[in-house]
Amino acid sequence: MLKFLAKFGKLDRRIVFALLLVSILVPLLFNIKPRFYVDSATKGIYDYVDQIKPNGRPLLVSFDYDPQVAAELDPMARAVLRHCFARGVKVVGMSLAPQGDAIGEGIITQVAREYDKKLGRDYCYFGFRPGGTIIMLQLGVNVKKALPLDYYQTPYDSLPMMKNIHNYDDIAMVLSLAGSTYPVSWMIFAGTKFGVKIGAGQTAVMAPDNYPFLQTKQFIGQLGGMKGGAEYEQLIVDAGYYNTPDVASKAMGAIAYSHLLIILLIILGNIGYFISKKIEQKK
Amino acid sequence: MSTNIWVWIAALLSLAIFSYLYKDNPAFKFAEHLFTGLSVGYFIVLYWNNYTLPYIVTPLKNHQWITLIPMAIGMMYLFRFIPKLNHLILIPIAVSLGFWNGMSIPVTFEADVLKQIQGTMINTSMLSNIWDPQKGLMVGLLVMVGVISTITYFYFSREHKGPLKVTANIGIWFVMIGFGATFGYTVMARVSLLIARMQFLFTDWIHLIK
Amino acid sequence: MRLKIYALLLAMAAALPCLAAPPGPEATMAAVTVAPPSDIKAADTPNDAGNAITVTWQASPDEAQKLIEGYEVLRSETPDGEFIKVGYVPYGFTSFDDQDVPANSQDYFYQVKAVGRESQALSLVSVSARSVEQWFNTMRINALISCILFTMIVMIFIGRAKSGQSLFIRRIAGLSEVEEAVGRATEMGRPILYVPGLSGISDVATIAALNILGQVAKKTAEYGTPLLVPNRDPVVFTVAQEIVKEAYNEIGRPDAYNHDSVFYLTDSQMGFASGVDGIMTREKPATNFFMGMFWAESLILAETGAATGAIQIAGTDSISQLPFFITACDYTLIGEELYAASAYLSREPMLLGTLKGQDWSKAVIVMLLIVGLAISLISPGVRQIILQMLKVG
Amino acid sequence: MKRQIPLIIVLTLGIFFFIQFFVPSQISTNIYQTTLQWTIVISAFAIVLAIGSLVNHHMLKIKRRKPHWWNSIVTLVALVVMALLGIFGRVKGLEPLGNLFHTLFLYVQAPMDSAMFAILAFYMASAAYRAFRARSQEAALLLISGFIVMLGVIPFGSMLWSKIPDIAEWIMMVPNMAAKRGILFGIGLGMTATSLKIILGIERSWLGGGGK
Repeated sequence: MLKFLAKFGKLDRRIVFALLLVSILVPLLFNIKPRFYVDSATKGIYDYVDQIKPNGRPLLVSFDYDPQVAAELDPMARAVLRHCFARGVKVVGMSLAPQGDAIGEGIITQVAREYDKKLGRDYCYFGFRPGGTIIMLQLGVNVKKALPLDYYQTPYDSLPMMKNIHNYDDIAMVLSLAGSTYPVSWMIFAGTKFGVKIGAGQTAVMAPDNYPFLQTKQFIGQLGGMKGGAEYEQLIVDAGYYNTPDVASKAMGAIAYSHLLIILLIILGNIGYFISKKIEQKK
Repeated sequence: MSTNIWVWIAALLSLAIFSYLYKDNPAFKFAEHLFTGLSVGYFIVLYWNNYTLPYIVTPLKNHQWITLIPMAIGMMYLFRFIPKLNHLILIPIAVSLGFWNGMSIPVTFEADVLKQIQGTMINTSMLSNIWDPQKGLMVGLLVMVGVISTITYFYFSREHKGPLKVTANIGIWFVMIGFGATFGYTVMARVSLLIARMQFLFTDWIHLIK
Repeated sequence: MRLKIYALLLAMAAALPCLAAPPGPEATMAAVTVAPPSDIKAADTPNDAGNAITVTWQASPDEAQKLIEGYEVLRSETPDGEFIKVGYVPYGFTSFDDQDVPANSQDYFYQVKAVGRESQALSLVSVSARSVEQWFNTMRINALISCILFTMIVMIFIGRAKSGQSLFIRRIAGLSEVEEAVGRATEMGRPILYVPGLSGISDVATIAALNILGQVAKKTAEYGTPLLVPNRDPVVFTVAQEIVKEAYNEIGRPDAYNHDSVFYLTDSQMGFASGVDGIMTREKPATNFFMGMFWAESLILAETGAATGAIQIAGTDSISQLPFFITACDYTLIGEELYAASAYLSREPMLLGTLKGQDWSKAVIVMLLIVGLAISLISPGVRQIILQMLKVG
Repeated sequence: MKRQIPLIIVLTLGIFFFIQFFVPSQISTNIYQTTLQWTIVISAFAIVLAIGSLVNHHMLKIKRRKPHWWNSIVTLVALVVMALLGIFGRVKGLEPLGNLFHTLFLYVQAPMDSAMFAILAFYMASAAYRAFRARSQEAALLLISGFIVMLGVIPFGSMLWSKIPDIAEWIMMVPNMAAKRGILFGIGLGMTATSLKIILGIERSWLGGGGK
């Protein structure tokens, strides 16, 4: 018996891999959804977006992420855009990540269609702008310089909603969605330098880094990973801005069970470890 | 089953990558090399469209000859191939080093040091509600202890013994708690990505998930 | 200023419900003409390149009755000349930055028009204002002072180091193992893998990583151990190649330097990870160094390395990735330790001097925190003063 | 001399752009903007070296018939094809090439990218299983906080005990944040010092030879 338990101390990594796969596939295939609760960082963004004046200063959404993290960030992007469009808040979209270019276009047009919003009047999309921090800084000096042409090669001046938008003072908030440190750069180069409100949408891995900045209010809020997305979906559904929960909420089932598995593995691992230590001591 | 050949290619390549989890194998080797090649090709295109064209070709077309200066500096990279002038490669390097280091000093100092000192200071609202688990005075003090002890861990120019040893250890405890939390919090992110791949394989490729 | 506006914004948010309320007595009042905003002030916008004038005013008294929709800001070159509209702000705001005025050129006069539902009301003309470019951003005075202080502290200790004063540095786990790690690789006849992070040269962490690479390369040159340095950033790649080559020259083994040992892999993060995975499983390096800036790929690299049984020494200032290096690597340099590494390895007095300077600055910070704590417990007033001192633009 | 010029450049540029941060005036902002653009132009040339090194690296493998040399052919072919498709795909009349470029990206490169990233989930599990052992005081703390947070993000946590999510968030917000802030201070100072050392020419390993 003890010897058997001791084995759990040293499972082959491949077995661990296999178990994880099962723990994810089963809930996905049988579609199990749990309930979850909203944390304050998510609420921070939601509440701020919820008080932006309709048809007032636009929200700048920067799709600073690559396909590999799209799974986590797409849902939150959709949720926030739905929130804005449902409330009649204008949106300016752009991307600092080369591969974010197409991602942003896909999402923003899809959601805009849901609420039949007009390009150029209710929202704009400028696509990928090379230079990262360079662009963040230019936006503070001259938005038109930083975004001369939109994604569809329309010149800045022929976009009705962009007139009277000169710099960060004319933007309600910058929401940077990224799997990297882009939001922090936004915070430093746009927030610290020009004093615009910054919101972060981060992969769950990056999110914890930003707690210091959340507490100092350098970020007004943050959406962390699939959970953040799911929470925002829940919020807009509860508020009646959107009808049904989306992909993020679905994925939470698989997430729950895989976590459970890892927790069990850790427990078993420690049991095994201590038993084998005892056995050695006997010898 | 999908009838789109491209979906099949995507699926098989994904599996080739996953196969590495079992062990290194020809399929993975192929995928890996294909991946490297394609991604470099892709980035050549990106650099071409987003750097070379707008920042070099267009200005020159518009007779903005000033662009020749950075070009000349950039060219010096290519002296790598001329042994006699090899050392000139240090000049473009020096330019980027000088620029980035210069501008990073005040910005870093402001964001990583000053702002953080402000954030660590006890604020008056804390005095009103002492035991609040989020922003009470006690929490403020705890954060203060954590921050200070962590800082002492990074004290290099003195042997960690005596009181310094104690504080440094407390610091490490905070650090470990922090890291554990981050790790635990991150599992979700990674699993989410795997879920997305599974959704692709079992929705777009083999239609199993509705 | 901005704070004030924000406060007003919040006030508006709070006021929104009454907006929604059914038309009460106000509705009838709406017929009467609204009162204009009062006390119009125009002045150069501070701390800018001098192409803006800030106009401020006292809100029209009718705003309270929700009769005002917003304010039009008008500009003229003469007090009695023709005023043209230069901007509009919704009610709740009492200031506007006129962004398109030439710097240091001429005086302008402003009027603010309160726009009501049915009527409008024009204010008196402001005193003249001229936009001037500033040569110092007063919001940043604190940053400047603290940077200078820090530089001075560092300089003092560099000076001391120059004068030959010996400086102690505590043992840093991971760096003290570099020597033996290289030795081990040599005995096993296996190469050493050094990844200088995935970020560009603009990242100070990368620069630190390159400094360490210089030291490691010298050791591999001495032992004649093959070195593999895959790169993701083109500029970093060229620098890394220089550093390694020079290190071999300095040790006097230019013959041992293999031009192909420092190479560019790909710019794609995951492409890079898969490539390095391949190298680790096929070349079987005895020691892996992961130094500099890393993102998600950190655990991919570290776990593969752990599976191949290599000794792994990591170091990064990316707080989000440290946990993974800690769990999967034998030694991990945490944050500042990465920046201390090149001093630690080279033992160059001047580098050690800067390290001493950093330590003293840390001491200052700790002092500041403790004093700040003590004071804010005694009197919040003084605390405000301290926060002012720390205020940043 | 060979070393002096770069050092002077670093010193002057470094000091200039340090000061620039504090000077909002017209010309200072203009100079700033131009230099930003220049750095882009300059780095564009390093890319030539990088690509050169990559091609050379694989050419050698093929020439010397190193093990798995045929894979190098795959890399080179993929590189050339992708680059040509992308660049000529923009030319009028050659749009089909452009479309193929996008298809290759979407169905060949992107999937491998995401798959590679998804592998992380498995590594998280194995790493947690291997490293989360109460071997020492520190390891135990790592284990416990990780454990609680993992419980906190999933509903089972609150089923077990309604307080767990709050505790998890508290760990993230209080001790975790304290530690990160402490580390941040160190990083801030370390970065600034490193930048200083480079600007003042104390740290010269980038010049090679550690400045000697």
